[in-house]
Amino acid sequence: MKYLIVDTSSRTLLLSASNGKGDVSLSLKDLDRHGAILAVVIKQFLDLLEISPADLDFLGAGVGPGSLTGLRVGLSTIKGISLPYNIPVVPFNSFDPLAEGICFDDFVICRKGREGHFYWRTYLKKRPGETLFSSIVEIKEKLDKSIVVCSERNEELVDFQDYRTFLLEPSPVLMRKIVLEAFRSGKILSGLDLEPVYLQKSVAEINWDGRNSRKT
Amino acid sequence: MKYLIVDTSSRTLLLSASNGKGDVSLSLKDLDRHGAILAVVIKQFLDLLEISPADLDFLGAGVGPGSLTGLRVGLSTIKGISLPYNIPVVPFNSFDPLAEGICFDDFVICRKGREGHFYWRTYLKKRPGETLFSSIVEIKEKLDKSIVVCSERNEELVDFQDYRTFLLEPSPVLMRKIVLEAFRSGKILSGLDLEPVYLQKSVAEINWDGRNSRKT
Amino acid sequence: MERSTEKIYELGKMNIDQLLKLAGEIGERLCGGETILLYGDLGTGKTTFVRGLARGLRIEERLVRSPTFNIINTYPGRLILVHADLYRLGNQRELLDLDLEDLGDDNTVMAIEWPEMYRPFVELPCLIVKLKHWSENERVVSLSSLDEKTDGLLSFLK
Amino acid sequence: MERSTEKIYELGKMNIDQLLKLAGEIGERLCGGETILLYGDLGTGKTTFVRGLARGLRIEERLVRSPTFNIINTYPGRLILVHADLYRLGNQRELLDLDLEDLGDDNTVMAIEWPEMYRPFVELPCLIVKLKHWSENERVVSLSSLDEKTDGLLSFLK
Amino acid sequence: MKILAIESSCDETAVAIVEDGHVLSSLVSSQIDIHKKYGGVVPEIASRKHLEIVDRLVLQAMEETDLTLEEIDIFAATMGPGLVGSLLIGLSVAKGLAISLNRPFIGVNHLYGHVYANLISYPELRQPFIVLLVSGGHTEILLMEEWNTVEMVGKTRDDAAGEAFDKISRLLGLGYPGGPEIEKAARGGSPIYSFPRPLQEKGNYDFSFSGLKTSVLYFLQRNPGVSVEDVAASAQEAIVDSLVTKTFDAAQNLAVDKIAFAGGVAANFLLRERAIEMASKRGIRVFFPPIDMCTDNAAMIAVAAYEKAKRRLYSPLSTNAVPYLSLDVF
Amino acid sequence: MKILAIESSCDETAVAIVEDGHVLSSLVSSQIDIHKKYGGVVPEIASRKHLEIVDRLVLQAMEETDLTLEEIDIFAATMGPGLVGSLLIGLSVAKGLAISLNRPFIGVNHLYGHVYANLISYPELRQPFIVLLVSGGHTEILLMEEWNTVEMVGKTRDDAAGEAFDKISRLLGLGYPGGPEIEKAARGGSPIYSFPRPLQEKGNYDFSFSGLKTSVLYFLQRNPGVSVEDVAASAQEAIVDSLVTKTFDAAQNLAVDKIAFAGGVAANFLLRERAIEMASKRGIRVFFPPIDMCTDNAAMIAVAAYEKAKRRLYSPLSTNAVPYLSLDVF
Ligand SMILES: Nc1ncnc2c1ncn2[C@@H]1O[C@H](COP(=O)(O)OP(=O)(O)OP(=O)(O)O)[C@@H](O)[C@H]1O
Ligand SMILES: Nc1ncnc2c1ncn2[C@@H]1O[C@H](COP(=O)(O)OP(=O)(O)OP(=O)(O)O)[C@@H](O)[C@H]1O
Ligand SMILES: Nc1ncnc2c1ncn2[C@@H]1O[C@H](COP(=O)(O)OP(=O)(O)O)[C@@H](O)[C@H]1O
Ligand SMILES: Nc1ncnc2c1ncn2[C@@H]1O[C@H](COP(=O)(O)OP(=O)(O)O)[C@@H](O)[C@H]1O
Ligand SMILES: [Mg+2]
Ligand SMILES: [Mg+2]
Ligand SMILES: [Zn+2]
Ligand SMILES: [Zn+2]
Repeated sequence: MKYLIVDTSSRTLLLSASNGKGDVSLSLKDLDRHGAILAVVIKQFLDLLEISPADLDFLGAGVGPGSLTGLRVGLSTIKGISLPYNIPVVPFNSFDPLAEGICFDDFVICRKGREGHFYWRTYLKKRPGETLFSSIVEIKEKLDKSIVVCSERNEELVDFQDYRTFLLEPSPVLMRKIVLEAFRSGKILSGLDLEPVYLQKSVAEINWDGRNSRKT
Repeated sequence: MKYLIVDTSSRTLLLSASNGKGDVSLSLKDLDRHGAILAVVIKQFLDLLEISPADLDFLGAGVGPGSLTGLRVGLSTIKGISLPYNIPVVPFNSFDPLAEGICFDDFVICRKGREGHFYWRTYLKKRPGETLFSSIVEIKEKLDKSIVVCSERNEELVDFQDYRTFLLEPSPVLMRKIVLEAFRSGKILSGLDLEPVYLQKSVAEINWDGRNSRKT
Repeated sequence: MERSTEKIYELGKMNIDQLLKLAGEIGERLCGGETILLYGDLGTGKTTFVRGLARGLRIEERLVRSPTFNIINTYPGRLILVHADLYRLGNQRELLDLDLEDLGDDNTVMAIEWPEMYRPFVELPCLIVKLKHWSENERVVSLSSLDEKTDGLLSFLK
Repeated sequence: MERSTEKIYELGKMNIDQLLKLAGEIGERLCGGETILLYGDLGTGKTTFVRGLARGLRIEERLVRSPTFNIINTYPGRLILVHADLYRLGNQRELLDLDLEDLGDDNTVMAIEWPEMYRPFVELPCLIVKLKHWSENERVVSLSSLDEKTDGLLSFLK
Repeated sequence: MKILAIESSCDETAVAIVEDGHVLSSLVSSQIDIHKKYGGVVPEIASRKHLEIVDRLVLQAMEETDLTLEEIDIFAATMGPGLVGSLLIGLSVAKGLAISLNRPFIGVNHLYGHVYANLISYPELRQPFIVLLVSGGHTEILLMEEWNTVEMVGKTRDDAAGEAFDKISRLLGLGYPGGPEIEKAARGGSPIYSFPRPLQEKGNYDFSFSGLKTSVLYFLQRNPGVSVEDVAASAQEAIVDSLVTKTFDAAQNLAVDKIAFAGGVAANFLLRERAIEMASKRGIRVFFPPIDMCTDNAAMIAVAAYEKAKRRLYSPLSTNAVPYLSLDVF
Repeated sequence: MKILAIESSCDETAVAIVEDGHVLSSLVSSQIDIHKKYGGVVPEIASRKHLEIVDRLVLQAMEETDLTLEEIDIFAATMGPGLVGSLLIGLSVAKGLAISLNRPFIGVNHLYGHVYANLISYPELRQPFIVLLVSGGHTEILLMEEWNTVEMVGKTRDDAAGEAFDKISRLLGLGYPGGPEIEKAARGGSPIYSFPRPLQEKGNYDFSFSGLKTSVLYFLQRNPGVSVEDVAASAQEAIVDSLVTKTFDAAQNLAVDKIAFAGGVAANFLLRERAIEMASKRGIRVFFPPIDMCTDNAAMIAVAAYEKAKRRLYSPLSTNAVPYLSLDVF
């Protein structure tokens, strides 16, 4: 099975690829330049693994939630690679690989969005709930104190000091695992239909409208 | 802290590097050409992280046990990088990063050497024993049935079906962790003194002598 | 942002020369690391004020242009003046992408037009300039220093 | 290696022409995928035997040279003949590095001099050639087929 | 040589295929309708629309030209200036295509794209020539002596000409983008008011449009019932007059006999009219890109990329979006 | 241009620094003593020793030349043919140095190294010339017409000349490597026995040495008490006679008036003597590398690398060890 999977939803770029024999698992943390780096590492590893893109069985792409700019770089690069050969794409929620590495029964994954706001998703008995975007106050109202709060960054856990917390390590290996499972169960779509999880949407518009009325 | 760490002792090449801000964790599994690949990925990631080798605070190198050819590629590349600026090297037993990922109390890590032989090391209450090279028969004589046998490859665990077994995933993140600890406690040496764990030594010589007497 | 000692100076109506002189005096006193937020409607003179700052910083005045389209202009001088205009930014994500904080250091002064969105991220020392239309050639000006350092800049007003 | 049906053919003394003819006959019957292990002391004619195989495989005979130094020579013909000499190899690690198995497929025949070290890795179909010195121009030859396929190669001997 | 280029620096997603400088297809999927209701570009919404549409637009260009992506030799995209979130989409898709098909990638400076748009209609146009680059972010008189370098002869000291159109349009309660809105309104009015044309000293080729903006504001305050059409016509007159006079003066002074226009404002009809008039008076040749090549489009990006491609100047895959890319870098 | 080269293809670890073709330092740390007791090269032990010594040897070369590694412009290493485990050590150290100092890396074909060893003593030597390459693995008459290509004129059909020396030395109960051992023994004896010199037809430039090996074996069996020295002298005579006759015939036939010798066997004194005799007889110039540049060394690798470096032909960092590298690839 030949594939290429990326997740660019956070400050840790994850990449996994295989040529059917060997594979690569890469995580690039805090390099801050997905736009400059992603295409470079994709090309490097396709070359290193001697994969010709036409032979790819599928592509995988994390669709967020997370940094919209990061996601757009990832998704538009994957769209470009997919287009010439119509390579199917497996989209996945970027929290799922993180959840895969957690062994608590009930937990919530949080990832910082705009100031004071988080993307979050609860996993009860390992079953994921809805992915949401809320202010920290709102989240705390809804979260039982018994739940374990998981995040990739210590700075973000600070906001949840009144909970049990757990620091996640994003893993390209777990990402591959969940994408392979999704591919096997046929969860694919055309690159044309790939889009990020838009949760800030309403916020952006409210935000704009607010400013707009202020200006005129 | 700027560093570059590699382990080439197995069929999974591990690399970890940091420029003090961001970092990379790479595992390349079954690409089978450490000799062709290692220098390429080192160069790629030093460039990507914009690390100038002269600025490296230290290098890290897995010294085995494992494939001698693989180790030689890794160690001689590290020697070459270290030499011009006398960059200190942190050597580490290639089993230690593997052990770091295991949560059993008592376990043994096994890695295949020549036909029918394994490198192995027991960890009782997480404390490592001596690293050895023995035939599988010999190993089984010495191992209590209560111990968990851990290895990176399923094919190798097959030889230990009468034990509880555990499949390891070599992790560049755990490798970095143990090397950072070692560096902080001052476990460094000069690149000139870097050498692999030689356990097959006697076997090689016995082997040769046997063939030699057969020929003449 | 910790508001330690906000002090407000209502300066009343000013013509363009007074405004430029005021900005120039402040520009001369800047010592690096300060942020200046410029509030005011279209054409109230935010960019003009920045031109005055530039004068005080010994920056060639002709370099100062409206950053509305570019979002950020940077001018070298006695200190580096980073001139931003967040008018066209739609959301915070875009703002964060600019890495404004990364552009600032001890040798840099930041002047930001349409700074509403940036407010939560601003660090001290920080000076706020508010401009209001009064007549074709006059604007009502108020300054607020949010800390002792920027208040020091305004000592000449007392 | 599973030894299904080892059959041994003691062919006694042979001169070089007979040896080359024998090897040539076998070479003609090879159909790809076979391994031939050549045992025998210095100068017993292992490389010479391979030259005979080459003839049967329609390989230009002049290509066949001692691989003692190179360790592996490869000759193209009706099938590809991979000619190895493990004389200089010190240990199994070095042997494994050669990836001999990777070189072999259905269009390939492997002929290996000094194959002692390779024995544990050899796969069927496999033919063993043993050569012993007898006189300057004669060698004692024995063949063993380890399986039905290579035994078929030797049908002309019966 | 076939080049497929993507332009997504601001509010239009555009894709074009150009063969050896000849446009085979140029598609622009304008997002202006979406932005209109906000009175400006909303970057967040812009990027989102770019991402939704860009690959479908590529497919449409392929269909239109009856080519397959495998027949494309080079993939290009605008790398700046522009909004990061928008630029990144075109850049990333182009890089992805380049990787997938193992072709070179070329990043293009949007401003050089505007300049080279002139080559589409006038492939014979050769350096040296003067360029008046007038767009939302730029108002510059440039001397282009080499294929990849321009020297600045004059520029705006504050607001760009397009910015002036946009801001005045806003003051007049007209829509976005301001240029076409004001042009349309002006047709129904007369330039009976005289707004300032600053920096008129001889030998000064700089512009200033911020005074115009406030002039209009206070004029409107003082004359509440005034005809929007007349004010629009007068403001347009002021802008165009400044642009044309200074550009021709500069050309004459530098003894250059060709002037090419570039950028969104070059679509302005009054500007063209006045330039052509002046050209025949002063014995200077003027070049205008086709109207649809003045505002943002991808054909101009492809044509500019072709200039680089001919010289094998490919860009690394590490090429990033540069929001405030200057004229120093082609 | 200063090149540091590492050679570790077989049993010697060698490091040299060469400036513009001029040898500044050439160190060889022979492992032969270790291998002697095994009667051949033990690859496992060879690689181990290479790894232990290679970087210290680099430091020694730096000390000897009073240079720092930062003053080296290019790092080179033998990439094949040879033993993988040994080759990889020199290659990897050279690549590591190149990475560390951000310099180009060049991989060199060991055999071209032997050929170019002649340029060390004769920088004026220009193509075309004939090369007799005689080493443990090679016995070839080559026509070198271009700097980076050779055409094969003749070659051994079975064992290489060096292999013949080694195997006969073994039959005689002498040590390893066989060449010098036989040469030494031969000095105490006379070539009174005539061993076969096959393929003597005119126009045939191929060699065969496997018959010699068995001839000696059976001769020893038939004559148990015979003088080892006499047999050694006779075998050497047979080998050298074949080599010299055929090489000169080939040169004459191809109308080339220069013959360069290369490879370990070119150190053989009898070969040199006979070649010089024949050269003056036939009006052909002969070139021999210095004795210590005949057997494996790194100076010849650096000199060969210099030929590539002059043409900026650097090697990628992905250059791997190629155990059976042919003459097709410089
Ligand atoms: N007293 C005054 N103070 C400031 N500007 C004045 C004054 N009187 C007249 N002006 C004019 O008003 C204009 C102010 O424009 P400027 O571009 O500086 O405003 P701005 O606040 O930056 O606008 P925008 O919202 O478009 O960025 C200039 O042309 C300036 O000459
Ligand atoms: N009956 C024979 N069979 C094989 N070889 C013979 C015979 N009679 C004479 N010879 C000669 O013996 C020599 C055998 O050498 P060859 O190189 O083939 O042996 P080898 O077993 O490959 O030796 P090595 O151990 O050096 O690889 C050849 O020169 C060949 O001509
Ligand atoms: N017909 C026109 N007359 C005057 N200005 C125009 C006209 N059409 C577009 N513009 C202006 O050009 C600017 C857009 O220029 P363009 O070159 O398309 O974009 P950018 O500046 O984003 O590169 C806007 O400010 C717009 O108002
Ligand atoms: N003086 C000599 N006379 C004849 N042969 C020699 C002499 N010295 C070395 N040799 C032979 O040369 C071969 C080594 O050649 P060399 O070129 O050093 O190595 P390689 O073949 O490994 O490249 C050995 O076979 C050795 O016996
Ligand atoms: Mg302004
Ligand atoms: Mg042989
Ligand atoms: Zn434009
Ligand atoms: Zn050699």
